[in-house]
Amino acid sequence: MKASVIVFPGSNCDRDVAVSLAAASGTSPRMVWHAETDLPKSDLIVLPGGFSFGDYLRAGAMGARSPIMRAVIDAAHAGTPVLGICNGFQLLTETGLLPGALMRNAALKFVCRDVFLRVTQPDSLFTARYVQDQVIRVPVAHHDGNYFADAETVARLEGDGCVAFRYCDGAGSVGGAANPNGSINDIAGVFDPARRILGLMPHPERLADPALGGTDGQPMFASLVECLS
Amino acid sequence: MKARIHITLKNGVLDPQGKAIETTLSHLGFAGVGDVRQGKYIELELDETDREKAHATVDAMCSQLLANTVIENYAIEIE
Amino acid sequence: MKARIHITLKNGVLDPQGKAIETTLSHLGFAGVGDVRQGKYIELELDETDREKAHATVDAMCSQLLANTVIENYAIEIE
Amino acid sequence: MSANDVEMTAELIAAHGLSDDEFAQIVRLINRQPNLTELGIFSAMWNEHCSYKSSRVWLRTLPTDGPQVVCGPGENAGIVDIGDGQVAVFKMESHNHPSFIEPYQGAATGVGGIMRDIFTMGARPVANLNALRFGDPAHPKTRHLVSGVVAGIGGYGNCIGVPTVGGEVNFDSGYNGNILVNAMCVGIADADKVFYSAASGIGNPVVYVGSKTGRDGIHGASMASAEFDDKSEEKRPTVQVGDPFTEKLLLEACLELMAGDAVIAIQDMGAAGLTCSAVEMASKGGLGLLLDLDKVPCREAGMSAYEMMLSESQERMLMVLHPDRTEAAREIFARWELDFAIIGETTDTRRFVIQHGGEIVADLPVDVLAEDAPVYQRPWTPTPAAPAIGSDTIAAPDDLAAAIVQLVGGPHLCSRRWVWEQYDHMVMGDTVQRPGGDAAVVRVHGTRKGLAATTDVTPRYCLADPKEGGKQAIAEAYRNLSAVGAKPLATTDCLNFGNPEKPETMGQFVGCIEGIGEACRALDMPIVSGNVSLYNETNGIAIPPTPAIGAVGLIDDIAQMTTSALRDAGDLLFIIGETGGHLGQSLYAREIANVSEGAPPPVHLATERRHGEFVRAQIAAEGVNAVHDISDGGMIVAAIEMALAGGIGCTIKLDTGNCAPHALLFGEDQGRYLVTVPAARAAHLSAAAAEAAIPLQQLGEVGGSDIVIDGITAIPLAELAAAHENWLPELMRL
Ligand SMILES: Nc1ncnc2c1ncn2[C@@H]1O[C@H](COP(=O)(O)OP(=O)(O)O)[C@@H](O)[C@H]1O
Ligand SMILES: [Mg+2]
Repeated sequence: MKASVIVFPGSNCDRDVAVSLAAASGTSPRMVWHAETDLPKSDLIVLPGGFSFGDYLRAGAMGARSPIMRAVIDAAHAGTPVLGICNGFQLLTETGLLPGALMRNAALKFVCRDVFLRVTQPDSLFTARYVQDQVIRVPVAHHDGNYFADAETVARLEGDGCVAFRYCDGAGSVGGAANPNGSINDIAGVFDPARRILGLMPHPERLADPALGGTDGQPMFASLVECLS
Repeated sequence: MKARIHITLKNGVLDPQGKAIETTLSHLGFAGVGDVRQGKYIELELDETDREKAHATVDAMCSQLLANTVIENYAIEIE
Repeated sequence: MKARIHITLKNGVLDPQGKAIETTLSHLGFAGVGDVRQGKYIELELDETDREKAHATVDAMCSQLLANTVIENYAIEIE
Repeated sequence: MSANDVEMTAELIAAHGLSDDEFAQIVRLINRQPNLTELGIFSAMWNEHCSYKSSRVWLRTLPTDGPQVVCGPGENAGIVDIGDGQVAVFKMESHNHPSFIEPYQGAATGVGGIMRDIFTMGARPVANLNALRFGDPAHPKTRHLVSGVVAGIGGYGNCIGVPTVGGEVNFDSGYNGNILVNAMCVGIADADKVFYSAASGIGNPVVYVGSKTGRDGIHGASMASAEFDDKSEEKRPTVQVGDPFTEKLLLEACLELMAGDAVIAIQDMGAAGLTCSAVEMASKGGLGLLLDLDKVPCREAGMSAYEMMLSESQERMLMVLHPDRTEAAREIFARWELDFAIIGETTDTRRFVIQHGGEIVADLPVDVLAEDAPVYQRPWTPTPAAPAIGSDTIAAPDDLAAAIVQLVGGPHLCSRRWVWEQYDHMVMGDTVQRPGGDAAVVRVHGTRKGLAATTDVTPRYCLADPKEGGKQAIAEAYRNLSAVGAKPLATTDCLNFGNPEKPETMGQFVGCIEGIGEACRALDMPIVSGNVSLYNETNGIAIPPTPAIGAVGLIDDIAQMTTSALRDAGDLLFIIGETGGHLGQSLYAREIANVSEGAPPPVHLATERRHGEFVRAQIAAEGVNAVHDISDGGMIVAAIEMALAGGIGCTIKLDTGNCAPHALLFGEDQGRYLVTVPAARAAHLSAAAAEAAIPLQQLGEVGGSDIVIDGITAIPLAELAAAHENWLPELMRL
């Protein structure tokens, strides 16, 4: 699997996700600087976490207008899978590749902790190694992860099976205090209709190594390697 | 010319910051406060002397960058 | 009554957001843009019919909560 | 007469924080009256913050050497060897006054400043810590300050992408008017890629990089050394606003540049910005410097030389480069969209010459600025010895269970989760021990090694007995590192005190330094960097003496790291060390029994060392399941913290032969640890302890969902968890 990780000024989980991709696939991904206009041929494009352009103005707003994003959008439209984690999810909504927007957390504070997710859609190249309604533990670390979309869009996402993960507690019960940011319908990650683009706020790359205290994020990288190699 | 831009959340979009401000104001003892909405206010200088052109330029800036039109409206004043 | 509040950084205070917006606008091809400053814009409704009183109340809200008067100025309009 | 040639009035001199004697000294040394810019430069260089004029004679007494030390105090940060051609670079620094005036930006720029100290030396920052002291939780300002400081630390560290993994938080009315915000950063570099600040060569370009210069924080360094009065909040000096995004670019650009061979010397612009950094580079290199201020990138029009020399705009660096590498360097900074300007050159004159608008606006001897700063042997009176009070004079609680819940669910011992969940403590993918334990541990990227870091000090001990308090701070840091299995390497300090011109305060300072020095020697933890913050005083009331200690240790293989979480039901719980039931200055005495007199627990350094070595040996032998040191709140609090971390209870049997239960439970005797081992391992542990002559006693057993004190009380873990977790969120609720 040849993956390309897009690096923006202010990205800070680019190395972290590259480590997870390399561990899963055996090959280091290419790191592509935001100012490039050409994207090398890639089986997977990853938009990493961090604070592209400081998250100034709005999280992901300025990165979404970086030169490389034209190529990313074109590749996505042509069917190249795209994974956006945290700031990457924000970038995906800012470019319109995914619907909705990520607003300030309802509690207004940055939140960094492990959350539980219920896998709502295991039928995708990202989630094939999970099973329906599996409960996994993955960390979040964000200030603007409060997913919002209008009622019609949410209904469409739900109806088309485009909700990938929902926040839940350790026992799998969705919502309430388990939702760390106020996201509508407790949504933690969404797909495009073809399920070839995934944006999610939690960081699977942060729990994909036993030394870090868990490996529930690892199957996402394993799924990608399996589907894309 | 100077442009002033107001960026506000669309109706129907929940506003966590506005809501938090409202709660805090009531804790601070300010009664009868409602509908608090927080938006952005941007000022900038433009090398342009034609009002119409300036307006069109700023409009393009707003739709391309400054506002997220999925959730936000914007209003422009040119001075 | 409705109050509109503009909160802006004091002169001389660094505005990293404004600076970053300015750079990005120029990358997007908008030439001749300068002095970009980002502030906040807050709207709220008050249960109050007296303009003077409304103004005084909002002023108190600003100094106590809404504005960080160490680095920000604020301006109030009552409608 | 230009604006620079103003008359040196008494007011002007005083406004620059210089005494009449100091001014007279300046005139004598330069043989004339200084002009305004020169006065500003002197005020910056001779100020307490830069010159350490009150503390220097005492700092010299601290141990700074050891086989592990690559670079001790005097550079931007200290450096220790961590093997395999790698070094750890670390330092702690205060940002107290700015954080009181504008908590978010003050704390944020504190974090930005300490990270620059680390990457200036060529190290990539890998961990941030912060030691915070706030006033009484009920004080009207406290909540605002807590929320602003924590948000500011997170706002900066999260954005730049360095994990904030540890620290401490205290509440005490002694900090009502002067909060303390001490930030520590740890970085990692290759031993052969370390950079220093001494300029060398003649005619080499002096290069300015980073953000533009504005009128920020002019007189910040002087403010940091001035006492507060009620008016200082109204004066509202120009506050520096942090720009973490620019710092991230600066970090990446500097490390990219440093991978090559362009850099001769580099120094970040911190307190007193351009002045301090330029003078230090010249002085350390034994050179002169010529600066042309017309070349300095400015954010505002019409800035005077005075303003440029004293501006504390953030995210800036000064470098001396090899002339033939300058263009390549310029390209790197251009790619990162940072300002890059050649603003001067090195000279052989040993003079600091500033040009502005074609005129020479300052011309001063470098050595006078850097080396002839006054050094004071401030008078001091030793702190009267606190009388040791017997535990029998401190009453038992009416309700033991209630007292325990009150302590664990109160401001001093409650969970700090509300704080560290606002910090990204996992970014960089190497945090192998998260906040909440004894020390945080980050893996050295790409290796099996781990760096452990902690910050510690118990100000109430220092207040009662500065020397024992100073020793205890080092001893606790030593224990925290040992408890995770790390070999303590070295120490950084941030010495926060009141007005040193008062002999009592100076006496506290001297006492603490003596204790710190003695402990560092005994425990092989030399001081490699640090910072002094004096004049933490409002309306004549000083903070409690607070010498915050930051320490770093090394774990050879993170597979051997331990945590404090109780693990398996049936594991046996042991206590290492002698329990004498010392209640003087304990949290129990203060919070429950309302007794604030008494001597703090004595620290036996040789014992600390033996116990620490024993604990580390047991961890290395992979025989123990959990370890926690005993500190604030005593043994019962340590046991509860272990139980809460593991989500499993335990039963404790007290041996009340010669001590009352409350003294056994809450006593704060030093040199102690709790450890758990599988039952099958117990005999081995006992034998090892006997052989090493280490006091070891079986205390109880792991299991159940309560904390049971056999025959006395049982408290459900759930109740303790609620009390422990809820206090801070309740305080901070909107
Ligand atoms: N300001 C802070 N930032 C990050 N972590 C903190 C902070 N304050 C406390 N912690 C963490 O909470 C835990 C408990 O702190 P503390 O009670 O000071 O520990 P100890 O008594 O073992 O020194 C530690 O892991 C510490 O790193
Ligand atoms: Mg500690």
